[in-house]
Amino acid sequence: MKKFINNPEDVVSEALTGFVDCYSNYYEKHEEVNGVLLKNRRKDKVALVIGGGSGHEPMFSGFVGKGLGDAAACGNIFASPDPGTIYETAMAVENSKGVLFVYGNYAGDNLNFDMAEELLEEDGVKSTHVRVWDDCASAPKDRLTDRRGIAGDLFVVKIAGAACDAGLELDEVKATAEMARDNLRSIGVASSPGQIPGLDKPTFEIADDEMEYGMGIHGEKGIERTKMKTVDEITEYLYFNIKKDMEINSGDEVCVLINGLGSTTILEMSIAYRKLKELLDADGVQVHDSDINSYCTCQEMGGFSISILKLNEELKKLYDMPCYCPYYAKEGK
Amino acid sequence: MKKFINNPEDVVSEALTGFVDCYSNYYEKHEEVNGVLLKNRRKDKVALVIGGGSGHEPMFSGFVGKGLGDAAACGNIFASPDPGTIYETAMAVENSKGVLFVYGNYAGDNLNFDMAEELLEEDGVKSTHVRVWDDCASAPKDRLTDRRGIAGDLFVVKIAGAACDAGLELDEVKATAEMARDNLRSIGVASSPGQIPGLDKPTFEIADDEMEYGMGIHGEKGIERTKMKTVDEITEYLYFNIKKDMEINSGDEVCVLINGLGSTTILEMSIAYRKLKELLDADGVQVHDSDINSYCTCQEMGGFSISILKLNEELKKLYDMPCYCPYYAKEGK
Amino acid sequence: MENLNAVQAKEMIMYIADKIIEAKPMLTEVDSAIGDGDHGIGMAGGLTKAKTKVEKMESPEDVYAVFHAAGKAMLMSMGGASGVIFGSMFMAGAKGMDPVGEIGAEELAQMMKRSLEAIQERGKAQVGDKTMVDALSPAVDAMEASASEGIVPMLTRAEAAALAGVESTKNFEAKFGRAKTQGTTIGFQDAGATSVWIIFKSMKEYAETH
Amino acid sequence: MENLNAVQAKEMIMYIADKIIEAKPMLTEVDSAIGDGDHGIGMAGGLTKAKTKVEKMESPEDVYAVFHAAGKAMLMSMGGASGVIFGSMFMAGAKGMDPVGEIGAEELAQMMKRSLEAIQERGKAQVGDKTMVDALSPAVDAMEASASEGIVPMLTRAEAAALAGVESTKNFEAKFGRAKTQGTTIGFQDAGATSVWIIFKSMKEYAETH
Ligand SMILES: Nc1ncnc2c1ncn2[C@@H]1O[C@H](COP(=O)(O)OP(=O)(O)O)[C@@H](O)[C@H]1O
Ligand SMILES: Nc1ncnc2c1ncn2[C@@H]1O[C@H](COP(=O)(O)OP(=O)(O)O)[C@@H](O)[C@H]1O
Ligand SMILES: [Mg+2]
Ligand SMILES: [Mg+2]
Ligand SMILES: [Mg+2]
Ligand SMILES: [Mg+2]
Repeated sequence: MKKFINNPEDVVSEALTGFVDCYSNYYEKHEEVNGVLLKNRRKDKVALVIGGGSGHEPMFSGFVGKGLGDAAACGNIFASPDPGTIYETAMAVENSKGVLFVYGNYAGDNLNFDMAEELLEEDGVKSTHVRVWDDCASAPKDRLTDRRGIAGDLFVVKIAGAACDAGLELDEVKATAEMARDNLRSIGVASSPGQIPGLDKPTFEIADDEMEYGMGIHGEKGIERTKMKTVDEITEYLYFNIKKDMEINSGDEVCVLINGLGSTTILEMSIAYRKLKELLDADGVQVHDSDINSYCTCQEMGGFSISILKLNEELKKLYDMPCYCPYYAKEGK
Repeated sequence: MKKFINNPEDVVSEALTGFVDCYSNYYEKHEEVNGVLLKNRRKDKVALVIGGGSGHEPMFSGFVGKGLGDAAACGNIFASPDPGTIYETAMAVENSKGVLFVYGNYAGDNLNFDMAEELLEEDGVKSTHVRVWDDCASAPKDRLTDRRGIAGDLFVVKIAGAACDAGLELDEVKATAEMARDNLRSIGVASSPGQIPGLDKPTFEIADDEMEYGMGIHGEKGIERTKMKTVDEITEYLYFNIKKDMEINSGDEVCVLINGLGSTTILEMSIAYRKLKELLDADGVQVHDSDINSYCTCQEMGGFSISILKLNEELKKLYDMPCYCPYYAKEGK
Repeated sequence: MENLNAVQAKEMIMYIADKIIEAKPMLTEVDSAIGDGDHGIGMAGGLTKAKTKVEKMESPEDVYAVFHAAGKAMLMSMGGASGVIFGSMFMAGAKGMDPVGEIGAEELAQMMKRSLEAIQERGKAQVGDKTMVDALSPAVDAMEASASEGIVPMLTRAEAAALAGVESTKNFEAKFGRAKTQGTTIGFQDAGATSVWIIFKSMKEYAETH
Repeated sequence: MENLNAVQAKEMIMYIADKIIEAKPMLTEVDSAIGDGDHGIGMAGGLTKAKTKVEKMESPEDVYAVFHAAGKAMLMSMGGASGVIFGSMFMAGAKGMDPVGEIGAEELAQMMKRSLEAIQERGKAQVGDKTMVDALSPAVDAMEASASEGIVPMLTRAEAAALAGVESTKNFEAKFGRAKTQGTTIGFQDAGATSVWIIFKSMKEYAETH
């Protein structure tokens, strides 16, 4: 795999510099650590700090924005940021109303964010966290907290960001973000691997005519490897698995994200959406809003995931609040 | 190459259906042809109709929106839409203030859009066009009109959309869009091919350690094939070629787009941006706004292009007007 | 056949359509070698539309209207460069003509000549640019030169000229078409020229048997 | 060596750092076989920071402060799970202790025991989960059992126990770590456990010669 890089060891720091340069109208880089900070942020609210390993762009740094994250703490490729990075990033944006961390539920992230929270506590800064575990293929339902966070992160960031903007207190923002997390399921399919810059092995191996359901965004083993199917069959299977995990009833309103893992095209994902919409229609489920995009990638991995967020009154109100960043903008309703 | 499709022949129509379903808050499909129409569009202005072959998503259908295109006429993959599709799409959105077509300068598109203009003329509907030929690698400077349109299309659509929104007359909108086109240059580099759904050959072949400067977005031959270089070297070469073609002086203000061709990551393109910014800084050129995204793709082709739009007072004013569509939103200044 | 009447024109179009649809795999192969491989699909699709269109004309009374309808159906459905080019091949020469119940060899030749002119006007291709013009242009020349001999002899010569034109494309480097290959195109025949030859061959075959 | 004073603690950390940096390619290879291959880079990076940090402590007077500073430097720079885990190995047991100029074998053993507890509290790994705990836990047991014999014999036993722990990881299936491989991990040793062994080996070597 050819990569457009200089020295593999400099990838993350050079990319962050370039990213923040490019969006200097919106962002600035933390002077000491790999943190992306929103420039003109509101100062009278709970600070929302997101983050995790790099390599999934635009997740997480690309979801810093108005009504979204106030800052993102960025680790090396596929590795959690260290507690120092998280701590400094949070300190740079906190406004004495506390800090909510939203991140994907991975062992490394949990350890490092927990440690950062302890450091903040020592400084008298209130903080708490919501771990996203939307990938319902990554562990059985009775081991929810073993599940991984994937593209559904975005919905939790959106809702948490809106809750912060609405002026809610830290515990309320946390409760709301958890409500979003608990009403959310994702599952994906992979057809080809991504590659970490500087490593010569792809994240996994797969035959030319095969695909794998439920694979994680770092190449973690999925639930079933099979011959390549039609996108209609795949979509049906993915939707079926989400429904098996979360009750979706006629009359429910949902938000939907079809997320590309890197090299899968909007053209292909649009065909998947077409089928998903047919299935949702048949179930009497109403789509409130939806997106087709590559928001949470695994380098140039092939494949996509479906995320479904079930709305209630409160979530809907927050979802409908406007937000803006260069990669994700909602006008509000 | 594995594709997430059903029947290859149905790709474009199924994808368009899904795309419009997904963004049904914004779009509707033309009842008869492959046209994407903006739902709540202003009725008191020149209609901006964009289009071309499919397979470059989100270009063109994804740039229908407020302050952008009123509609997009979509062809088959990498093939111009037919005159009927263009004509019907234009008729669906025109408001008796005339129609401006903006599209990439390719033989097939030119033939079909011209034909559609003749049909509109027969019906008494005024129309004209701006062909985008931003790819300065595709022909020498003395054969400007032989050059191809690539990612720079977006800037012309942005400016033309703003000019329409500003209430300009058809000939003024055309002149403004041409001004944008003439102040715009792009050039790209490719490292791996894309693949058309249903075909078993990739769009081109390239060795594992090679890249090609100036390759077109359908795999058209570029200007130089070489061993893989560092992204800093590549960026320098690309910028150098743009400067060779268009005067860029100290004090100039520009807008920049680093456009991914499909599978190249935001991480990699951010590193390229970092270098480009250094070069622009060294030349005393000021970046007014910039983006890193995959706006004009060639299926899962690897590589990226740099587009530079040189601003003047008028272009800047129009660029700074707000626009919104699910793939490209600017808040306005 | 001495003259071509409107009903025969309709049948001739339908016959051409069947032959192009039959040749779809072959045209795909030819376009795949140096182009993007979609020419067979495009032509077969366009002529299917043309056939459906003229089939609906129950008892047509204007020869030109039949050709025009067929060409327009192609033009309005095919897309790509070839949609306009091959649509024009049937449509452009028939456009704006006064209705007539039948035409002779001379009129048929003149119609094709006008189409060729329109195609070159729109597409800017010259003989030697490795396009369908390399087959159509000599075919039109042959028609003009032999129109006095009658429709069947004229179409026989036109077909032969088109075929020679197809052969000639092997000597040229491609200048048009969206997905140019990386290497040379010399040694390969042009897909569009091949279609032109099949069209003339079909016209001749129809004329011979009616 | 009877006791370990603050200056020696500093030198010991620097010695460990050099040995881990030396072992970087080996650790990379071990992590590549079943993990994502970044363990060598991470450990070498973290211990470089630790070394730089303690190097700056001119004449340190508190043994615990030296270990704490080293661990914190690792913790605050490495990222990933192993940053917290290996940072804690030096830091957690030293945290909150009253300053002392030197410590004996018993104190060293107790410090490592507290670190192990913190690591297991944070990381939730048990012996048999194929992590660094499989090397650290038996090493701590060995230290406790032999602390009365003095620092060098204690560290000699601890190193042996850690090495046996590394061997044991070959029998287990991995349960932690982000980039689990597709196949089985049985037959392969754990990267983190390997680092633990190198750390004890280095501690012993330093103690032997000072
Ligand atoms: N400008 C032109 N003038 C005449 N014929 C052309 C021109 N451009 C293309 N053609 C013909 O069209 C053929 C290709 O048709 P097709 O494969 O259907 O379209 P595309 O090139 O868009 O894939 C070429 O073989 C050539 O004969
Ligand atoms: N929860 C845990 N408890 C103890 N050790 C762990 C834990 N998770 C990982 N490790 C150790 O960390 C090592 C991997 O380190 P490293 O490769 O640097 O990090 P990563 O797994 O994030 O790539 C594993 O070999 C294991 O020994
Ligand atoms: Mg790792
Ligand atoms: Mg084509
Ligand atoms: Mg073709
Ligand atoms: Mg590792």
